Amino acid sequence: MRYAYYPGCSLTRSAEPYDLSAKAIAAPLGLSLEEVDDWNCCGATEYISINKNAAYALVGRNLALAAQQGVSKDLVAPCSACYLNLRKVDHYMGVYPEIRERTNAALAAGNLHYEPGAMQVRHLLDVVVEDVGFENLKERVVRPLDGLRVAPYYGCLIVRPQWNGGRGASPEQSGGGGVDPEYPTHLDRLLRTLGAEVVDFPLKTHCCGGHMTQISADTAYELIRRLLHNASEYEADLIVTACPMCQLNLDAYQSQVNRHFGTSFHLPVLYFTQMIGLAMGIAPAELGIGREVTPAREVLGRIGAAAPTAPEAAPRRKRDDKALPMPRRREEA
Amino acid sequence: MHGPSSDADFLAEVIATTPGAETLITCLQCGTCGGSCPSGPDMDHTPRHLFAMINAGLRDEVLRSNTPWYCVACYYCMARCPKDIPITDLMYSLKRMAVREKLYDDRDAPDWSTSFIGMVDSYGRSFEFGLATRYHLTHSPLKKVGVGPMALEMFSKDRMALRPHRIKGMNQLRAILDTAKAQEAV
Amino acid sequence: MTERVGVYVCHCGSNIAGTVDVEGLAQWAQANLAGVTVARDYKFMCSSLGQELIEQDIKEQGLTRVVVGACSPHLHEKTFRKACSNAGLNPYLCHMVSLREQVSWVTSDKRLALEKAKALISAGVRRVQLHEELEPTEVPVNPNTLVVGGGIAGIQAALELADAGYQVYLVEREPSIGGHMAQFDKTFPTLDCAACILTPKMSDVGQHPNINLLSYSEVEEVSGYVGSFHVRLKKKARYVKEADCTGCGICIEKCPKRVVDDVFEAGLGYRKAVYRPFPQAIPKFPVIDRANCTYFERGTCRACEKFCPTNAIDFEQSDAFLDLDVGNIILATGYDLFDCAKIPQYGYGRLANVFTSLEFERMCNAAGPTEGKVVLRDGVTTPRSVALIHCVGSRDKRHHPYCSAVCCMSALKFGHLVMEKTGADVTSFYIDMRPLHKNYEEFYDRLQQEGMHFIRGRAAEVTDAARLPGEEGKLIVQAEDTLIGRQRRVPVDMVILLGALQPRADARETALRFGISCSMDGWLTERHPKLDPVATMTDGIFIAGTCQGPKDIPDSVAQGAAAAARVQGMITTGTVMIEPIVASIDEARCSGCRICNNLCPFNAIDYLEDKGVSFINAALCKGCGTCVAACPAMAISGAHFSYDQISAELEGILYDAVRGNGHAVATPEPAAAGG
Amino acid sequence: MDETTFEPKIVAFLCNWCSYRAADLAGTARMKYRPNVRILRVMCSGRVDPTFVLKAFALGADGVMIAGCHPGECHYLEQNYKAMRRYEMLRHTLSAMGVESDRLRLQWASAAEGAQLSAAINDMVEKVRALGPLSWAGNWSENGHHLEAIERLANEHAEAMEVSA
Repeated sequence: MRYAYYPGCSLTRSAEPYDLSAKAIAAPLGLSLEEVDDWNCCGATEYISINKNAAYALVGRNLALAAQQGVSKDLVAPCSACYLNLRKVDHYMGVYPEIRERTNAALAAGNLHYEPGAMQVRHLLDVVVEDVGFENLKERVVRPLDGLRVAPYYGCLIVRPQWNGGRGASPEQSGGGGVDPEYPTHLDRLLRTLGAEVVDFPLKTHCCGGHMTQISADTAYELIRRLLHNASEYEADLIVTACPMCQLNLDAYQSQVNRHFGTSFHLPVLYFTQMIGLAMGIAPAELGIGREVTPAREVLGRIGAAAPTAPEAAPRRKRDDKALPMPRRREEA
Repeated sequence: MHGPSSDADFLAEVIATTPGAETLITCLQCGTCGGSCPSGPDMDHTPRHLFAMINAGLRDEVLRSNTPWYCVACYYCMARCPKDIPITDLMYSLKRMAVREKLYDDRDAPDWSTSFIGMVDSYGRSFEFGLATRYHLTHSPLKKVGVGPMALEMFSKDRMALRPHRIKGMNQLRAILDTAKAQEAV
Repeated sequence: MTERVGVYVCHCGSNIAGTVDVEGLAQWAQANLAGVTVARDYKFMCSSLGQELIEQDIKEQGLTRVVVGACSPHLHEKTFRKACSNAGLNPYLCHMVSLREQVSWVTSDKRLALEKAKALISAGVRRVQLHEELEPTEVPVNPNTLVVGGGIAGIQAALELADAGYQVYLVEREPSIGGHMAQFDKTFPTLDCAACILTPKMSDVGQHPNINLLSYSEVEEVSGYVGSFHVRLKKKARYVKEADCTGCGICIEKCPKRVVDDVFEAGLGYRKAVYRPFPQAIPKFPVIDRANCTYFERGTCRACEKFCPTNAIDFEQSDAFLDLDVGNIILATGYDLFDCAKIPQYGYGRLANVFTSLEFERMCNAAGPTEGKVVLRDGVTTPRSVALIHCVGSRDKRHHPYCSAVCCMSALKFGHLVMEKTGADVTSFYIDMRPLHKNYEEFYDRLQQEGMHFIRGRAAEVTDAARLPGEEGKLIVQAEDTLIGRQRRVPVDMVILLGALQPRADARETALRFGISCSMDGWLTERHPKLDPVATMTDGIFIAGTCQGPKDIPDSVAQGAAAAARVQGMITTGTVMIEPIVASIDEARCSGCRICNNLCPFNAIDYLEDKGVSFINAALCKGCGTCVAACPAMAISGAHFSYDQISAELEGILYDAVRGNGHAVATPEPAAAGG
Repeated sequence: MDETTFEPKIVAFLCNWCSYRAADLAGTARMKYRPNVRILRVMCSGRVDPTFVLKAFALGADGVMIAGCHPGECHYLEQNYKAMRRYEMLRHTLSAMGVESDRLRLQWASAAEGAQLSAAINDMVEKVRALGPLSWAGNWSENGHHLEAIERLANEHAEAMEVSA
């Protein structure tokens, strides 16, 4: 399957391993990611803070280019912030006529035009889950991640707000979008498919601090600490993410956080694409593994080794006659 | 707390500049936003409180509030608001209004955003190193001492570019952005 | 036209006069509308003086037709029709024009309002002159009543009627009556035990000579009309012969199959495959749950049969159908509890110690799964701290926009019970405290004095992710305390979610089956929100209890009694007038094409083979007029909505339209359309 | 009456059970809507004989609205489906006569939907205002003899009914 690919600024350098691993697994999984020619920055959370119309136009150019180059209707972004911005502008242009008109008026200055809905903006994780599917993925697994306890970390922007969810879950769960905005499970299921032991990570959709590392470090450090603390509470060996910003904050600032709080967390943070690559038997170097600031080598060494017996994540329940039945949980789609 | 600065049109103005914010007038004051906000403890007013202040027309106090600048854009408030108020977008609107009217006490956040935009406007891509230098050298470098090692790490792991990448269609992009900014001015 | 029409324009205080120049309108009508003998305006037409004004004119001015421009006919049509008949004029020669709901209340521009009012009045004047004298047909009212739903509202309604000496069929879909109230432990604000006040009423129902209790049964089909409805019931197979069963309960004892009881125990407890929802169940006969019975699954077991001392078990039993004739129907079908798992941030279904209000009711109930002990999901640990979360699914655009009305009081009740039974710390997270009725505010005050904590703020999330010291192993409720404008995290052992009351999952089908309407949400719609809360748009069908909207026990009981009183009124009157608004076929014109025959959903149209024409049974006709519009030969005429009457109304309503274009053309006439 | 702005005249046939009550609700809730719509009550949208619609246009109406209960919520169980079928047939016939499709509207409105009904009315008034006065005669003559049109209507009408039967 062909996809228009929008890597976004981070993946050109600070998150290059994400880009490398994505490309490394794409071919064997039958995905052809074709980069949008001459794409520009999505504006992150900054542009819209200063100038609304320009922020929409900035993203509009990328949508227009992708539509113009016509590789595919699907525009795939591996970066959650890019994904949100692309999707948001496409959505707002569709819903609010004045935004459609103003944005297209601006694009016209560059001889571009975008019809909302022309591109279907999707996150790379959604593409792997929905288009490749767990079955196909399972068949590609040659080196199951046995014995690895991973915390699936979704972050914010692939599940929220409502209109932003990927496909695959019931609208009621997400209030109209795709996946549950509070407790998604598709990354959990993906990692289980790879053979990893997945912890029921309560903070899976909590915030990594975003750009706060630059503006108010203390605020950011506390948010990062919460995640690291909770993940180690659940005795995870490493955290798996689908967002460059989450990876950067949790990985690169981990030592700062340890210094700041006098803690001693050592939790490598890898991208789900790297995990898939490993399970598919691709050489770690090809997946950019080793370029994380908090080294993962030692942890990855445990793959295949006997699984450490960890205490049950959920509060313990005595299995006797007195125990009350648990409510039926909604089936995982 | 109401003062001479009470501005009856403020609410309408905030709604007008925020897509889908008509629902703001139906705010229940339930505090789901304030309760969900990861950086809530650092805000001088919770989002809920800010909305009550907007409703009361406390323009000056609202635009001087640090609340929007502490928004991490996690969209939890928006996903949970029982009245479908686009809270995150409202925070962006308040930032823009504050910047336009130079009403903020702490310059860090606005300047960070402005530096970021500077990069995008001149290269079409963001450029972490340039950004870091441009921002941190002009800006409370002391705060960043601790970050030094981290930056080094990033270099050593080859995760920070030293030269920016300028996109081919820079002129096209400029034309687009200039037109859009002109719209804003109107 | 030789009719003498009287036009009466109501000021409705300033409701109409404030926007419409009522004097001007009356004068204009008098001066410009053909047939108008007298036109007046008056402050309140619906007042006795206003009505007398009409009666007087009819007598003195010899009026033969009356047009009243006032509020919606749905409010006062009856009033003015009565005024006419008082003065000896056939009530159907009176026509109402809605100047309030359709003009003054919805129009700001006074000039345009007057224009519109003129058009509506002129339409009325033209139409009314073609009205025919109609006589409502008087039909007898069958004194038997069907009550659907055996919750407290249905029980109350059934008992009121039965005690008054009338025969009642009480239909309940579950094996026992009692409804939600039977699941509760205590009732607010008096805290008397639900069972203690409910079970006596239940056994009254069971023993009452005038009540025919049909449990484990559902209404399949309803036909007929007010006074004589025909109802088809499905009596689901119990696999227990009620005639032989003594209700000793040995079968239940011996049944080896234990399953989670999702209905009565709200999923918190177990029951057997052959079961009785609770010990005081009425009727006492158990039911074999076919889906879970080992015998039905594998063809072996039959333990219940072996041990039954009276051989009452009958695996061969099958669903039975029952046909009833009743004069009136009371619907008391109740509510469902909101599915709390739809708000994932509260962790229901994931975090063991998050419970729903219904689960907690069962937990507090001495006859419940924990014998009334308040414990965590492990069944043994007593909580030291409990959080109550209000508005779960209520006041939330994503789920139910409305307030569920009872949750605040339930929360206070729960708070009291928790503290009484465990001495635990209780904190309520509320948006607005709404203790609305008699002695409710006092109960709130009492709980404050008893030491319950209140945080004004909708809980943002419930998590087991400890962050601060003291949070380990707890559930943490995070919310903004809006009264101090700060985020708070409250670690507790147990969380109770006060889920919204929502319409029954099958409320729409119910409404359709009984020919009544329901709101967008699915609450059954009353005839008038204030003045006629238990009647529906369909004569002879009444609603009571939570099927009409969220309400507490006192309100449900009041509605049950009110509905019963309405039915008694119908029965004692003995007959009911049926609107003569029905269709009839002119045999001379009918070509026997039979197009109309299958158009009628009430099968009111038969084809008379001998005459070769179709015929309409007036008793079955509900007067929708679809066949009238469909007849290519214009042989069917609809009383009060005839082709000529509606055409005249059209001409009147467009009296001021520019016909330069249209009028040149002969307007389509019946003959032309005949083809 | 000032002629500066064209004020279209729209006739609305409302069913007694849902849409007429929606209009009542709009009134009770004081929801202001354009006064251009003049309401005529029928027991059911199924009563609306296509010839009424034609007649309304012939009498100078610029637009006609037919409003009934939502499908599946008809007080007469299913008669609004008949209304729907007739509406489809009418639209097609009217367009044959050169009457713009925006001039005829079928609107579902439950008794609880006062807001939706008044919104629909405002929307229709503006659409028809934009179209200007119905130049029936003009369109009519261009389309040959009106009697033919009416016969065609009557026949299709009958067929439609048979389909439904």
